Amino acid sequence: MTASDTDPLVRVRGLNVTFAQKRLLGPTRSVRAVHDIDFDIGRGETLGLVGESGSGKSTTGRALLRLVPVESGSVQLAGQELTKLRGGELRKLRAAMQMVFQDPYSSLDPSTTVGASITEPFRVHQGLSRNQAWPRVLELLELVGLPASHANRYPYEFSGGQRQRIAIARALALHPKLIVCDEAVSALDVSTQNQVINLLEELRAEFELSYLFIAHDLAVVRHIAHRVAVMYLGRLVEVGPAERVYERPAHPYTEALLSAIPVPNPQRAGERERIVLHGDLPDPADPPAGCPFQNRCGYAMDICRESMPPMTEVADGGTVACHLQTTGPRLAGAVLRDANLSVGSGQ
Amino acid sequence: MRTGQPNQPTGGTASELLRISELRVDFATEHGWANVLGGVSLDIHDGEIVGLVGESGSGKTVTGLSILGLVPSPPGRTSGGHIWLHDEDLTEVAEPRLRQIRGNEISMIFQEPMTSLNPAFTVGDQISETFRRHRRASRKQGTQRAVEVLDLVGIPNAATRVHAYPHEFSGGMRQRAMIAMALCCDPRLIIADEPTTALDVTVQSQILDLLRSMRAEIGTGILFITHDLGVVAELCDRVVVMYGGEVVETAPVHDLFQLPRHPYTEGLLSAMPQLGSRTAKLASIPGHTPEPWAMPNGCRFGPRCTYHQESCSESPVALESAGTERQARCARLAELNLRGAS
Amino acid sequence: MLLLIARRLLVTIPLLILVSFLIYSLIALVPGDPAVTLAGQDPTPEQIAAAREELGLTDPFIVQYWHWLVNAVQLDFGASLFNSEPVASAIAARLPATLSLTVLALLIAILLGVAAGTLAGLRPGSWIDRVATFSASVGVAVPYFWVGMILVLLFAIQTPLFPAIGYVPIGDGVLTWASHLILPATALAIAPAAVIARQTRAAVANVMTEDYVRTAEAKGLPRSRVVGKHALKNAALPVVTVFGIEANRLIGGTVVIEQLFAIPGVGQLAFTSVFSRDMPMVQGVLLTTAVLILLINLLVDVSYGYFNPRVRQL
Amino acid sequence: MSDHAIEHPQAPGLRRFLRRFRTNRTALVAAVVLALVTIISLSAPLLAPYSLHEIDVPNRLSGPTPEHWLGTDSLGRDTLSRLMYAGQVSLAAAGLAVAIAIVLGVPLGLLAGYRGGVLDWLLGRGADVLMTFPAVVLAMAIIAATGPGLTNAMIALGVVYSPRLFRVVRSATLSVRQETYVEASISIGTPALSIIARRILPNVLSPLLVQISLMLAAALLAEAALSLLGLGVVPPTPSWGGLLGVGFTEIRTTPLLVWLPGIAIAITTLSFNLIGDGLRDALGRETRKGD
Repeated sequence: MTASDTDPLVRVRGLNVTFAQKRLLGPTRSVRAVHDIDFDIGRGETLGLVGESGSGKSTTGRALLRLVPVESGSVQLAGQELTKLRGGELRKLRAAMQMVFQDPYSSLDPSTTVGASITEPFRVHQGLSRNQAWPRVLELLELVGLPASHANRYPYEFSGGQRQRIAIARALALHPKLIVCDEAVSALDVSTQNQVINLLEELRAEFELSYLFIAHDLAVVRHIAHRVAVMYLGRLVEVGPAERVYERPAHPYTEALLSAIPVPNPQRAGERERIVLHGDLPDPADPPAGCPFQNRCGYAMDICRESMPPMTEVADGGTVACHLQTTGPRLAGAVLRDANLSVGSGQ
Repeated sequence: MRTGQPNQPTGGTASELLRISELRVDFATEHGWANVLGGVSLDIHDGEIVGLVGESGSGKTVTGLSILGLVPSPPGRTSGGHIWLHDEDLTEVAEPRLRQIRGNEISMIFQEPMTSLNPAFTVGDQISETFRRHRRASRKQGTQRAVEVLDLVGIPNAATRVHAYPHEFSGGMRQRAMIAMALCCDPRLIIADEPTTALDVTVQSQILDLLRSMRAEIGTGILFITHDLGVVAELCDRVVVMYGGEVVETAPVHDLFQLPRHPYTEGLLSAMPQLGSRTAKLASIPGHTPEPWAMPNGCRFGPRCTYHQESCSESPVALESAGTERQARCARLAELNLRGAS
Repeated sequence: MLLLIARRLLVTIPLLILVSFLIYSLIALVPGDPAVTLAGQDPTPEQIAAAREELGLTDPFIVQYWHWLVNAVQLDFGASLFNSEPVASAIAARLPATLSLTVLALLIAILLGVAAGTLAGLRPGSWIDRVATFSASVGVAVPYFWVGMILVLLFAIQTPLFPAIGYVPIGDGVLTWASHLILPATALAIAPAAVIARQTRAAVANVMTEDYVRTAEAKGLPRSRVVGKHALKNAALPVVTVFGIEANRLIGGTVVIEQLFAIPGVGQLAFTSVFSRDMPMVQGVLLTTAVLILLINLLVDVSYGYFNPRVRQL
Repeated sequence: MSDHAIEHPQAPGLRRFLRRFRTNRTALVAAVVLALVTIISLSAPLLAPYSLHEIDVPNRLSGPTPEHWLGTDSLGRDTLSRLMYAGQVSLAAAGLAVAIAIVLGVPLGLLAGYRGGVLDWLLGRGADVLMTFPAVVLAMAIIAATGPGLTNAMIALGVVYSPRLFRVVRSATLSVRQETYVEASISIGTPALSIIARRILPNVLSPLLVQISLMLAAALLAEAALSLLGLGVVPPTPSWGGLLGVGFTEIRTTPLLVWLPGIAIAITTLSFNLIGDGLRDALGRETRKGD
């Protein structure tokens, strides 16, 4: 991790994003997709953002880039407030932040060659014509490991992994400081996934990039992230150094998520203890009172149903929002879990 | 809430349920006939969970669909081989008999619970329909059975949920409903084609739990098609690894992970993301899976193989015995010492 | 379901009001001063003013519209400028003929179109498909009024099977009624049948590749049930949509067809009133047409609720 | 791919489109037929054996003769010549109507689809209102108010058709707008107008062209219907619909006068429709290639 500056590159405080679902009859439903989120991303750092589908992680990434309207809160990139920018200023700033999307099949315009797609940032921000930008397009393709001769091909001529490389090339064009990778590898086969992750890692080192790496696959995040943030129902429940979060999760939800990951070793898979969460993610429009995880949590206490736990420091790094860390006993493992077993065990 | 689940090998009663031998399937493409399955052989025993693993394009889904004669034709055609359900060859039986077997003796669960249920009918109707068809049951009995199986797969308030439409279910519940549908006629074999790939990990672990308990309670055999070796490690008794339309290795799950005998298996194992640590560089298998119309000569994995020799590309490699209960398709089987999972 | 109908009605009524405003606004397009026209030959300014007063033209436009609307809601659309016949009764007298023609034509179109389209869609690329697709292409392209003329030529003049012109109310015998309508209804039905066939073909072919059809196959259902239940109900949605559009166009076609076959219907009334620029009559006919079409659209929307349960709760 | 191609970026899309359209034999034949019809109609003054109003009284309603290959009408005018001149009028009229529909419908559709909001809502309701009426009926009503005449009729028709293009463009825009590649362009910082021109329009073009082609066919039919009723062209100017109307009065004696203009209309509309289908196939997306 490099921290040449003491200030983080990205500083998010109190971020809220609300979507309104208009209906013809009856009241408008509003869903708070992102709820009071704080986090930082250092220079050259990768922050992994994990959670289940519907947890708001993708919306968070889009809100950083102002691709969805921010309801309230502050997002700063290198000290500059983004939420107040308008029109041309916003567009200018977008050169410094780029995004790589999940679906390698729809993130490239099917009606245009990939070379032309990569030209777009040069055209928009540097006013280059296609011919002027072309040498740099070819350079970029080679940088991401594709032959320059492929520039005149159409997206449908590439495999998923190759398309994702093209998307990365386009994102790199203007030397951004931050790249938001939104499930950038989840549509790929494991082996291809690893190649793309390796590429991202090399590029980060070479260009001092920062990543917000959004993924639902915790094992993949483990390989790329320096720090990890866990989201549940629009809220951040835990943030911390990857090492600590994976070894000693402080939030019951993180613990459950980790235990749900299949272990690729039948020996250890058999030995390990698994926590099976019951029920589904609640309706985001109608979250439970108190802690959002309370109705699926094996440790839930009375206070959890009454108030949202505040973010508190975890002893060995990071923060967590859980009453166990403030009023209750620390989440230490077996003792407490066994005590609760009688409450929820249905198996 | 939590389960410590060893993979119980189904000892003793292991009688053969399904045997596929030398199954060949071709697809018509713009490049002519392409060989998608090049002689696939595998067997499943009663109450056994067999994992069928491979990357996209390896032919694992086509294998699953072939068993029930569901490979779309055109463009597909079966050009050889047999599928024995006990002493009946499914490649030979007439369509009406096949329709008796589907959903009754062998049923199937698909990858996308969102699109695999018909949005225009209630979940209960779709389950009871299967039961009515195979058991000549009344509408009332069908609904009753639907409630029973929905309850069995852990859908709360099954008696009311039976009247809900698929869009009123979450992704995980829909997959449960699909499993309920597959179970409603007590099949001997369930073919599950990537049933958890579209789901979140927490939901995935619920579904895996469910499948395990179904096997324990009902004794159904399961052919579990997946690309995720982690899931295989958690669920399966035996593994069949496919590459380029061929079985390249088959072994009991512990043996496969401990000591792979085919370089492709080794590659897959080393590419598995590990929770352990943030490694410097992730392993990957170079190159791409071959297109079915451009299969390499000799060993189909040859061009991507680190142990490749010229002799590998000369003639097709046979699937050979590689120890007790296991086989591998590698010309250098005897000399290679491959690395297992950490 | 009831909620859905209520909701659709709530959308339809404002639309109908907007439509009526458009209809009334057509008056503004009429060149010249209607008061001058009404006041007769070489009017004095006083006569014109009196005529203006009589026509209510001194009020602002929106007030004039309001008066017209209030009357229209009570089925009073004024009287013909030419023979002073009340517009409402003129329309009422001609509605049965037009409705008979329209309903018969739509029936032919839907039966023909759905049957051909389903057969073709189940076997894309087969000879049935190619014949059906080609016929549909021709069917969409041939002018319906020309088809009408040719039908008259072939089946009324050269081989006199059916009467060439005229209309007999259904009360005078179903057979004579039908024999008078069969040629015009067929002429009207050809194009919609072709469009419905194409859409059905596409929808069926598309639905047959859906995952849930594969699920239905994997359950061991007989083919008839896979197609008849699982495929067709889902394929119906786009078909119902084009049905709405085609019904609209077919109603437009009655104007020409009624003229050709001398059927005393609303279409013929529309033609004569347009030709003589009888604006109250034109407005009445337009409003009737609009109500008819909005009713069809309402039915189409409500049928969505049957075919697609998701619509019911939106 | 040659090195030459590497050094110079290619104009995207067009070549691929031409390659795919060329392989569609039906559409190609239709395009040739349409071109022939258009050329013959436009060169009527050069090709037609008789002038438009030349009357051959002794040979009224003659049927095919060496002098009049396709016979004459009730005034003794040469049918072949009149069909050729009528083609000019009919094609121009259809073109005018569709041009008006494009000018009104396309920009508003792009705007409504891209911007959404109140504007979209208002335009949508306006389209609803216009689309409540059958096109011919509303056009007739406008003619009732403004008076008959081909130009009036076609302006009316263009206005009446514009909501259809509006809807097609709007809904295509809406769906393209949600594509990730548009979001990618936004995240690059590309200005909205540039996104509409370079990302949305090319991807909206295929449904639009298809619709325009089908609409030309529909406009031709509508013009014929209106002229047949005497609300479009004013005699003695011929259009195919007008000829059909006149021919119908002679159907018992000279059915040829009904067959010929009808066939002319049918062939032309069929060509437009088949070209539309061909465009739909040629402009459709390439199928995805598996990993």
